[in-house]
Amino acid sequence: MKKLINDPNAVVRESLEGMAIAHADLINVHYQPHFIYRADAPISGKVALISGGGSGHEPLHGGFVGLGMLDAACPGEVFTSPTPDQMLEAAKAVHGGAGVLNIVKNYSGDVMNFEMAAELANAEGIPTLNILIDDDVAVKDSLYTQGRRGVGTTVLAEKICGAAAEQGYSLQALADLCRKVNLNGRSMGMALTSCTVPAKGSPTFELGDREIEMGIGIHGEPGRQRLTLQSADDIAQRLAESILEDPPYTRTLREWNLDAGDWIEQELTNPPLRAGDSVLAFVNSMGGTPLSELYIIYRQLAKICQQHQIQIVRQLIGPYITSLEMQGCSITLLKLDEEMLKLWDAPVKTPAWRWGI
Amino acid sequence: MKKLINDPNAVVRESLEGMAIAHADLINVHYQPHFIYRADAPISGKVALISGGGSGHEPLHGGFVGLGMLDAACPGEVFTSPTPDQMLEAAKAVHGGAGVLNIVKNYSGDVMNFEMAAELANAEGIPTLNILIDDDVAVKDSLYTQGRRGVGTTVLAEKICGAAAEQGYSLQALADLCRKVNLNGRSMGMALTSCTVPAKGSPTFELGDREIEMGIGIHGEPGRQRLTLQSADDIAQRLAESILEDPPYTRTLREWNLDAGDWIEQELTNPPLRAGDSVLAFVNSMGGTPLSELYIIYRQLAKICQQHQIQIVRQLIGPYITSLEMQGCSITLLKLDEEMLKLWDAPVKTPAWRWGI
Amino acid sequence: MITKGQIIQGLQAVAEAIAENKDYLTELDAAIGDADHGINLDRGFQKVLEQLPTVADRDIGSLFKHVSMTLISSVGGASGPLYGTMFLRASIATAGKEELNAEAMGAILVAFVEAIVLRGKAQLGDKTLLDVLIPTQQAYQSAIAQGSDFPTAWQTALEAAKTGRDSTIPLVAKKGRASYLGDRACGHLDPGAVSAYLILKTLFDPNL
Amino acid sequence: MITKGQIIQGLQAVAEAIAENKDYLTELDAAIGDADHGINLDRGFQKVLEQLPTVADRDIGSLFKHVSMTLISSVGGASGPLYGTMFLRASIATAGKEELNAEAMGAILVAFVEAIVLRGKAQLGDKTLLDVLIPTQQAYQSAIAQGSDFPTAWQTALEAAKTGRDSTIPLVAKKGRASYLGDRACGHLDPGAVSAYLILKTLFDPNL
Ligand SMILES: Nc1ncnc2c1ncn2[C@@H]1O[C@H](COP(=O)(O)OP(=O)(O)O)[C@@H](O)[C@H]1O
Ligand SMILES: Nc1ncnc2c1ncn2[C@@H]1O[C@H](COP(=O)(O)OP(=O)(O)O)[C@@H](O)[C@H]1O
Ligand SMILES: [Mg+2]
Ligand SMILES: [Mg+2]
Ligand SMILES: [Mg+2]
Ligand SMILES: [Mg+2]
Repeated sequence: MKKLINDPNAVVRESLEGMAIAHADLINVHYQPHFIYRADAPISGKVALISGGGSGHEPLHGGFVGLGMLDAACPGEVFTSPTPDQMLEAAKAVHGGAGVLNIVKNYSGDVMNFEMAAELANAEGIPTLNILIDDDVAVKDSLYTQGRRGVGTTVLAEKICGAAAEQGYSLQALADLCRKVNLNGRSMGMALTSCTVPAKGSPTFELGDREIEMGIGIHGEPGRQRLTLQSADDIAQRLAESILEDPPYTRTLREWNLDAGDWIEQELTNPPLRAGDSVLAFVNSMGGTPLSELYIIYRQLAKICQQHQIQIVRQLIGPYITSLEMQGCSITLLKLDEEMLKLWDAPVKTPAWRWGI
Repeated sequence: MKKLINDPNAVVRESLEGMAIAHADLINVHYQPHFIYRADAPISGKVALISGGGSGHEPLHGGFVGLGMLDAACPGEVFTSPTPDQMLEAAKAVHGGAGVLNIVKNYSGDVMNFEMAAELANAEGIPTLNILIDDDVAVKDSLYTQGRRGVGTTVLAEKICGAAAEQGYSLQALADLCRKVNLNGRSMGMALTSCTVPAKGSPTFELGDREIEMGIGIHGEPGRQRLTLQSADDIAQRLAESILEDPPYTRTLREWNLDAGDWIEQELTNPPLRAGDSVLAFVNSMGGTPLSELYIIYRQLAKICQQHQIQIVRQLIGPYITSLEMQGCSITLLKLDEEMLKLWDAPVKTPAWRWGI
Repeated sequence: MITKGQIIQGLQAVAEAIAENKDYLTELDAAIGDADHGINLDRGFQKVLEQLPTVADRDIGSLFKHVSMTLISSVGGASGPLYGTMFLRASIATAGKEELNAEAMGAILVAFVEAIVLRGKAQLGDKTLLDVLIPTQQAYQSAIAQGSDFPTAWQTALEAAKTGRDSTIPLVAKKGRASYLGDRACGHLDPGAVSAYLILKTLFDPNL
Repeated sequence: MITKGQIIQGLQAVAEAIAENKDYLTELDAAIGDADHGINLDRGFQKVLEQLPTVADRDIGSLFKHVSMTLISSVGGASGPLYGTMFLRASIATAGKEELNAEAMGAILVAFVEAIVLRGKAQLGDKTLLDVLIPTQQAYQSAIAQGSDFPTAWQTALEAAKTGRDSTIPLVAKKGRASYLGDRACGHLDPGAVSAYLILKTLFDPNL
């Protein structure tokens, strides 16, 4: 294993220390439990937006803490969900009196830890809701699996909901918006190479010189299918068509109900993409794939969207939700309405993302 | 070779096509000869800032075309300097009547091609100056080598001079500023892995499982020295101390003289860094190294700067000047004065870099 | 009868066993998950080991509560809330106890199963640690019902646990990360099932 | 005497020879440079080959001018301006000529050397293509001065070119990318020297 690290078990901590020194104007870092929070938190009267998950996906989530995005991010060990005490302490640090929304990627570990955290926070009098992101079309059914994983749409939800929180959305309105973003976002990813978890020291899986994994998540895990290497155009086409041709997706999700003080189950359905829709197209690097290759993918994606009469009105291209140094990419298409579009364009100022200010 | 590409020989072209579609609001792309230029060019009365070099360093230079940075970028083949006709045509497209400044990285190919381009442009009545960036302290002498290579300081010079051009600097003033940035910037880089030029199809060099290259450039070439793998802290220390302890560096550089209509040679010296100096600290990924590792490097860099009583007043951390998918990093320290600091903070809006607007 | 002292020794032995099997559990997770199960559990049980002296004078319920809190706040991933909730529920079942008789042991096994159903929404056959816990609980219960003494019943239960562990090999996973692999998960042991068997066997060893 | 027809055949042969040696030249550049020398030259000489029919009726000076412009605008890197300038200077030395006699050949070799000194600021021993060009020019000049006929002088010159090429092996590079390697460049042929020998040998073949 060759990495720019010191102790494989201190990677998360030392990386946080680096962030804290580099971005002292924007963020603070709390250690044990670990969380990153806005330097100006708590902001009185604003709903606090929190997210988190395993480390190794940088800049997600810590790089997105700041004005117009997250109030706090809770990093677990590499590819390991954070623990409930992190989310609870983060909530206490950033709660400005208007409640807390947790954006949670749908992985069993994340869901369980964030559910425990929400139970604890609500019990301590901090009104807390969790919204799940489950946008990965590689997972076809929800009955015989953990349900779709949360991937690229998470980034977009953090940006859009972050802007809404900044503009004064109530807790319930913010949760509704976040759910809407999730129901309109779809992603699909692939890997050219595996990646190496520092504490393990060797690649998670082995791929031959002419093999690729289609339908991967973001934890260096193998995908749904192993294929022989294809051209960028063919890969873009496979990814894009999995998304464009994805039928309505129905599943049952748990959300906390503030009145009932308990979890309720809701059946929710993603509407399919249709000709005439306006989308945000997001081409993401898994970490080790250079920007130039993402543009080759984007080029083909734009063609395919045009063929399907899907209009790309905004784009995001780069490494935003990664799996360490893995080579590969994912595509996310988020169907936009006026509300989401306006919030997307709103100013943001975080360590990894800044515009309009 | 596993890459997200179609034809290894069409990588540059197809990547440009993707950029053109993605960023039609900011840039246009001209093909044959290839150059990327601001959608609102030429801007009357503004000095046009042009840069270029081999491809494979993305986002440099094409990702930096736009308000507050470059007017045009000329991409060569992967790791191959562009040809003079590219720079000449780009100059014609963006010249707003106030002259053209070319920012040139000091590689023999880049220097020769940009010198030919400047001769041609001046002959066609476009007042054109070239400023060289030669900031790589890995190269010790200039007498027995091509002189120091142009690396990380290039990014900073493009940002700072781009802001100055936007604010109305004259051609000569802009050239003077760019020379000042170069004389105050120092860089040093290292590689954990090699990278693969698409047209070649196999890695440029082979590194053992516990070997690293110190003192590399940005073209996937081997470095000055091969060492056994070290901790991030030791690597950061080696890189930082090469910069901090670099003595005054004197060499002769050629610049075009508008009055003489010919090249003149100038002896120039980089002042060393001293206790009390304020710097911009730039930790750059060579492409395949994840952000989390850059922060571990930054953490140690900040400590070392503090020990040397060097104050970091601005930072830049991420993949800005890369070597395809190479893993590794470089450190650049740029000594800032008030002028550079103000220009650094000015608004920028390009495909890869945006703030303040 | 298992005494509090045996439980403390059992917890130490679990921490050792997990440390010894850290790489093995992680490799199992690499095959159908994300290569961290051994690392996760080791982080948690080392913390447990470290803090054991500070709680050694408490009753078994308090001990389990402490183990639960330590696991919940240090393991993370799926296994943190799962093992954490298992010990939390077991701590309620053993509140105030200084030793475990056959009945208390039965209550612990029921608590373990309930914890995973509640927290993980898993069922038998989903290729999770539940495929160890349910057969263990059932075998134990029927052995006791048939009049076995505690050591014999526990021996029977552990055999069922081992069979349960191995039963995960051919299964398609329906919960956790392995569920994303579909058929590709078949032919592999579930890492959680392996750690569950290891923990049961090591923690409640009447011969300690 | 080399006729215009032979030069055209020579240019075709150069394009073929570079194509054949593309990977070899690139591998040489991988060792002490950036792994593109063969790719660069091949891109340029394929362009030259493609456009040859459109300029086949011109004089040698115009032919060389065209080759120069094509190389300059399609090769890039260091070799683009270097070979481009070599042919540009050679085109001035051969303006209007339909064939090359011994004297014209001498002028071309001088032009080649001057081009590299001017454009590349290189000297003999810097481990560049100049280490081929200078010995070639000198050997040719003294052979002619000593009364050799053109084919014999050219044969002598080519032997010097080959020796010049191989002389780059032990050298530390002082120009180009290889100069950054310091001692590590020793023991490797300079890719530019190899391509220069190949081009000289192939382009001016009196036996064509
Ligand atoms: N929803 C669930 N219900 C029951 N067990 C689960 C569930 N999800 C995961 N598991 C168990 O957790 C184990 C994986 O744990 P671990 O690797 O530590 O967590 P993660 O999957 O978050 O990386 C699986 O082998 C499985 O036995
Ligand atoms: N300044 C120079 N003067 C003379 N020859 C040079 C100079 N710089 C480079 N060369 C020659 O160019 C060759 C490399 O060409 P090439 O690989 O095509 O360009 P690049 O180095 O830009 O990748 C070297 O082997 C050397 O012979
Ligand atoms: Mg995990
Ligand atoms: Mg090159
Ligand atoms: Mg795991
Ligand atoms: Mg080269």
